[in-house]
Amino acid sequence: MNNQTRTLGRKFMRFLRGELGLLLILLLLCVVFAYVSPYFMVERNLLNITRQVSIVLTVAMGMLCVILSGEIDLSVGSTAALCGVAAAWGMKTTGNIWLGIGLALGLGLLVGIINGTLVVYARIPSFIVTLATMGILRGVCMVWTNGKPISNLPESFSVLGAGYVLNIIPVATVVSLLLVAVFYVMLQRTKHGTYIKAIGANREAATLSAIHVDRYKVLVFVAAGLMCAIGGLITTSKLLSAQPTANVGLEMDVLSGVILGGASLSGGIGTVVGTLLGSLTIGVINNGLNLLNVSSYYQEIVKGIIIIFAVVIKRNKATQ
Amino acid sequence: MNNQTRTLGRKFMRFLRGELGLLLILLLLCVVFAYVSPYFMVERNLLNITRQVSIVLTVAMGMLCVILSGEIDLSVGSTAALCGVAAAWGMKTTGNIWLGIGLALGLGLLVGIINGTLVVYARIPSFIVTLATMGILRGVCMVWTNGKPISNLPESFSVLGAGYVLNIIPVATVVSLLLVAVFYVMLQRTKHGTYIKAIGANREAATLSAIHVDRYKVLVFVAAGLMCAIGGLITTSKLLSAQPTANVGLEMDVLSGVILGGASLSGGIGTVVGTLLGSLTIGVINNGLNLLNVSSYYQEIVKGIIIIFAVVIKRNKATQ
Amino acid sequence: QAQAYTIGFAVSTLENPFFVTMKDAAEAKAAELGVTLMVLDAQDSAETQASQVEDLITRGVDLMIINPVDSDAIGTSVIACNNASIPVITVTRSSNSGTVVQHLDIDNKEAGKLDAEQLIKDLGGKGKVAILEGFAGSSSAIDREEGFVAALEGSQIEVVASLTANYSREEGATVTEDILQSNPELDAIYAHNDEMALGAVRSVAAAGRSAEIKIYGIDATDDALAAVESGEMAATVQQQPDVQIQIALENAVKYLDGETLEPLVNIPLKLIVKQ
Amino acid sequence: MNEELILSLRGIEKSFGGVHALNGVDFELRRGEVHALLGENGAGKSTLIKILTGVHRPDTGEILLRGNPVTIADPIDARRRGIAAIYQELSLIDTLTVAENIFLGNEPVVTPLGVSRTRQLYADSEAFLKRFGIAISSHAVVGDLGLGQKRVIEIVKALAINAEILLLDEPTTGMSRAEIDTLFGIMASLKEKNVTMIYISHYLDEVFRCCDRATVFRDGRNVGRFQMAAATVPELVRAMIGHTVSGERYRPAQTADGAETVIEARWFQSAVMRHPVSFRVGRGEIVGFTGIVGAGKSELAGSLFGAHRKTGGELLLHGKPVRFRSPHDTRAYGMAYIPEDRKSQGLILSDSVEDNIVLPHIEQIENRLGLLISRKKRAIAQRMGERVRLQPPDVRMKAGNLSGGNQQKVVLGKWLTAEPDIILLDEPTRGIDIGAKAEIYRLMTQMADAGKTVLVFSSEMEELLSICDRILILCKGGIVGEKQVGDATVESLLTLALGADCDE
Ligand SMILES: Nc1ncnc2c1ncn2[C@@H]1O[C@H](COP(=O)(O)OP(=O)(O)OP(=O)(O)O)[C@@H](O)[C@H]1O
Ligand SMILES: Nc1ncnc2c1ncn2[C@@H]1O[C@H](COP(=O)(O)OP(=O)(O)OP(=O)(O)O)[C@@H](O)[C@H]1O
Ligand SMILES: [Mg+2]
Ligand SMILES: [Mg+2]
Repeated sequence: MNNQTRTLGRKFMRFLRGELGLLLILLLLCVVFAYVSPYFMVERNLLNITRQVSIVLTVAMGMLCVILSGEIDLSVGSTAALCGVAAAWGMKTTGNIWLGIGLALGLGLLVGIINGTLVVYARIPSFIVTLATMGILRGVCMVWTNGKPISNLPESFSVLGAGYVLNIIPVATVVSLLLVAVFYVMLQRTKHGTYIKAIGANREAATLSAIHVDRYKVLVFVAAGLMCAIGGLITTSKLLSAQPTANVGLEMDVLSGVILGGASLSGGIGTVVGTLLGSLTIGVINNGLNLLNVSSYYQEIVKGIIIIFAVVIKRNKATQ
Repeated sequence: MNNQTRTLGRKFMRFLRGELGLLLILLLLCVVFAYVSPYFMVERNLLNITRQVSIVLTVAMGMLCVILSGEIDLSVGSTAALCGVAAAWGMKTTGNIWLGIGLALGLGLLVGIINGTLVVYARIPSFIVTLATMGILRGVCMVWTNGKPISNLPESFSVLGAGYVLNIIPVATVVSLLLVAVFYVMLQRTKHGTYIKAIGANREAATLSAIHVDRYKVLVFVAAGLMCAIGGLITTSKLLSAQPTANVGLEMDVLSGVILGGASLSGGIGTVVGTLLGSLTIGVINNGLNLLNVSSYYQEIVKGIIIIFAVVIKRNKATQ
Repeated sequence: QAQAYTIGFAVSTLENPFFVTMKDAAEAKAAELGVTLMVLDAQDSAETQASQVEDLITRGVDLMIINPVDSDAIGTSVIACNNASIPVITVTRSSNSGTVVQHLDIDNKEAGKLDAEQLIKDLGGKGKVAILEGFAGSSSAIDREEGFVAALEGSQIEVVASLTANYSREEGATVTEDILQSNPELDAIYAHNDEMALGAVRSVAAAGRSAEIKIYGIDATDDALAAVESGEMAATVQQQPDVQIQIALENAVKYLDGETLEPLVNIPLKLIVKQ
Repeated sequence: MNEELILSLRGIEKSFGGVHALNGVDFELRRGEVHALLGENGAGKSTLIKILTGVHRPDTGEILLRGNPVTIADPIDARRRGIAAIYQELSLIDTLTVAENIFLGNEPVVTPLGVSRTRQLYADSEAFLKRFGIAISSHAVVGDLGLGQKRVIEIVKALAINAEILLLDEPTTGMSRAEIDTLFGIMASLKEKNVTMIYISHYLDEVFRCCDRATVFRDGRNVGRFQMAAATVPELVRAMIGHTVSGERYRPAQTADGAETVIEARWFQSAVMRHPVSFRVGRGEIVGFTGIVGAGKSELAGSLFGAHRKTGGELLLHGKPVRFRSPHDTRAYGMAYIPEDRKSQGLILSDSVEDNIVLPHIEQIENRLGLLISRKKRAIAQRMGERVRLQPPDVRMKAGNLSGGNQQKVVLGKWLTAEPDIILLDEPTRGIDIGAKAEIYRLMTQMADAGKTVLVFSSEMEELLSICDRILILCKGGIVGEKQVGDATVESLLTLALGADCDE
């Protein structure tokens, strides 16, 4: 009995230490923004934010797997752009939306396999592999499109990035939250998630525990590649145009969300809920500052300060 | 006797495994470029390359310390820009070059202390701290200059970035190599270097070995801040104008050099000579591809492929 | 003897369709003139551009066409060319020091002014406009802002929001979403380039406010021309990057053949609205 | 016992670079026996285990499993063949919970997509833990546990696999008699189920209690096989190290009456300690602290050294109150601390032995300009290597490549070099062989004789009885008793350590 309650209490404490702290920060930010801007706490705007973060959130799910396994993927922005270009090219060439989508997903898969293989079998640090593929894939985008956007895509493709479910909830929001749910189950509730975390926390011990370390390492890059493909599709659909220069710097936005969500760059630590909250927090800050029309010079300053405060407050909440 | 030779042999092997591999790659690249371009293997061009990498190299020395201690500094680009702006402002306001330089160094020091303090005493992951300060400092640059470059600096200030020693060796080259020498001695030959590496390799063991972990963590950020100040001074002097948008993306260039030089993002591993060779390798690739008139779209692709090959060859050299 | 010429072209960025068009035209023209062209992309970094000019000097080009990232920062590089006796032609942005044999100017302030005038006309001199800014601190963004804002003086047009979207279509779309949220009443959006304007077009359409909000851009890229034609955008300003570089290359060859050049050529700007 | 050979090895050789870890080993294992593997530190015992689990591949030689030649590709393959191991170094994941660790790579109930039945997982894990009588929650994160508790988890993890052949590499280090008895009980029941076991230990009494046969290794080859029923201790020791070691006390017990008090705790408590403690230790004394696994020995040791924030009471050195904000502050007092976990707390595994040894007192190898002299470093490290009998005696080797016992010797050497005035040792002889242990006890007594103060924290009560002057007993974080060695026996210490009355 007593044991039971202690366990529950401890569980709650652990939750507090991680996600609840961030949740409080997020709510606090929302309250502040709602106070200073009448346009913030509007259903429509809140849904808007979820659509704005949908790309980062989707890619962040893949990145979280990579980070949990102790690696990093800098190529996510280029991969997303390339997949977007491939989708647009496929749609324009074949006239079939689904072929375009399939091509994008296939390419994402391929990029993941290449990254993973170079990391695992050629034993090159993932930072270097993905730095190289980041450049290579961006170059391929540029060569493929000759540096110019591919436009005039079929209007019906815009559903993914710009459409609504029930006339109010953005499709992109629904898609990204579904993916979050899938990754939540995969990472917190299946052995695969446990294995990925184990590999990142202590690779040697994971090997000794009869885990297929190499296979899982490739797998996380494949997950990242696929999520990039979906992210690229959302971007392309939103603009109804594939930009070869799309998603430049996406890796930093995604990493920020993941790390703000409590993940550790050295692997083994991080949660889906944390990543969700981290990405939302950054989205809310961006949106709120834009609504307040804070000049771009000051936005960066204010954003930096908010992030530092958020982490400090979260930490202190945790140790209370 | 036999023992002596074996020792020497083993020493050589160890050297091979690390730096010589990269040195061979660098030489190989030079031979290839010299073969395909008559303009490459010219004294003047080679010295030029050393000047081109001098900024990255200088900042890389600071970054190496940070990486060795197990942290990361994403704010180097913004810090360098801010210090450049500060120097230009100081020179224009006081008319005295040295006051400008002093101001830049002072600011670099201050940024280092702030970053270090937030990491150590507020216990925020360095990725987040420096991501935040990256934005904050860039914003400060913009606000300070109102987004416009500060130009018309005293002509004599251009010696640092554009001048020559003995009419042929760039001053920036000399300065950066002197700094490399200083860091070489500091990191390989003094207790400070040993401590920094120990902290990065195993923080707990270092703490229990009665090393002042916190103090050294702040110190590495201070070193990074100071090197950024010098990097910013070289940039400003080279252009004889301080750009608030200068050195965007410098963190990636610097990290690439450091990691290609064999350092590990998780800390404890990395050498000054490796970083020197890594930075030079990237500089040589950039220069060679420019001389060969490789189109910029293909440059990224070729660069990525060369980097992957370089690491694979280096690894195989090492295991032979 | 034209075959013997090697001309360097240091372009500020190829991540922007405007300069991509310029590069494509340059390559076509160079082939036509029979000169060897070396194009180097500085990716919007003044520092990189300085290094690339060094490389072009090393390469021993006969003449250099520079599209500076920054007018001040390019000065030392132009002086270096002068010292190496390599003639320099600048396009789009000038150099504030050193000597160039010709400058082909695009007046970005003028471009902003043209959009502003059209906007005043379209709105009848009264209304609310939001601005999407280019890269913070880039000279084109600063000039396009200045020209636009100056031309609004005296009208009853109010700038209700001014935020950066970094010349990117994606960010243009995202920032516009936020602007639409905080401005239930908005009559126009002025973007420092067409990419951001096209992003705004998507967000405005998604919000179902296409009828009330007019969108203005600069550059006249292919997508923007189509958007103006279809009525999604109200106007864009043609700066004719292709014409500009064609003239630059022709003049380069003329100069190398011994002719003297006019120090300044103004490329005419053209406001594009629906026919 | 039947005579069927379940496993036999023929001519196994394995070398790492220049080091011959195994040099033509022949080894036979009969179904259902418990077979001891004995030998000095670095003899090659762990290497053999790792070959059997596919971590290393032999250079030459043959492995016959149930009569068929096999190659064991990796730990996954080994597990498929029914081989499981408790490794000498922990193979636990600090960031996962106890239950997740126990069933890592061996999830009992999963749906086809790999979704775990979490409740079942935790229930199963509780059941396993209960068998050990250890009060660890299945939900606890392993990184928060003490080393001894981790060892228990490691054992449970291997037992959960249901292997046919179980390899136990020094499973009892850091455990008190109470946990060891439980382990032996479980081993006996496994033996009834005809599970075959290889048991590695440096404690011969354990070997006599639980093993049927023993094979002795020396320099990577087997030098003798014994039936335990017929073997004697001196016989085994001679086979292992070539000479015998005496087992009696290392110095006469001293009383500290009248000696100057060097270290004194008054209701001292830190952030990680569950109760305040008070005690005093005088100059020239060796005082032991003992208790069962999780009793709080390591918490106390670390706290005294300033590794945890002080929350109450006072710590006095030489009669003056001190406050350590970090271990760095202990330098001024000539204090040294040998942590229990050599891998995560004691060593930088990627560095060489010599770098590790000089780290805490690197000033000794500086010249006047503050530059480090590698010649001096080598000299110091080599001298220390000889004192602790490092094997192989090459101080340029990477610490991570040494055998477990030798790593422990490096940790000891690291601090003994500093000639500290006050030394705290936490489980100092973990994994150290009989020969070297005697040498280390001699070093400790020498220090005490020279007027230094020695505090030993150990779950091994026999060890404390043979070197200490006085023993304090910890239970659930508090000091529950004190004994002069003269009046203490293992049983009396254990009674106090387990004491039901230590709950307040
Ligand atoms: N990865 C490795 N690289 C180099 N040498 C190694 C490696 N692993 C083991 N060795 C060497 O092999 C020899 C045997 O080591 P092993 O760990 O098998 O000894 P052990 O008998 O288990 O000793 P202990 O009782 O100390 O645990 C040692 O000399 C050790 O230094
Ligand atoms: N009731 C409890 N409350 C809080 N923490 C506990 C409790 N019981 C055990 N622990 C944890 O158990 C660990 C064991 O402490 P410590 O390592 O000091 O024990 P020890 O006596 O050295 O045992 P060993 O090293 O053999 O595990 C500590 O990390 C402590 O946090
Ligand atoms: Mg061993
Ligand atoms: Mg302990």
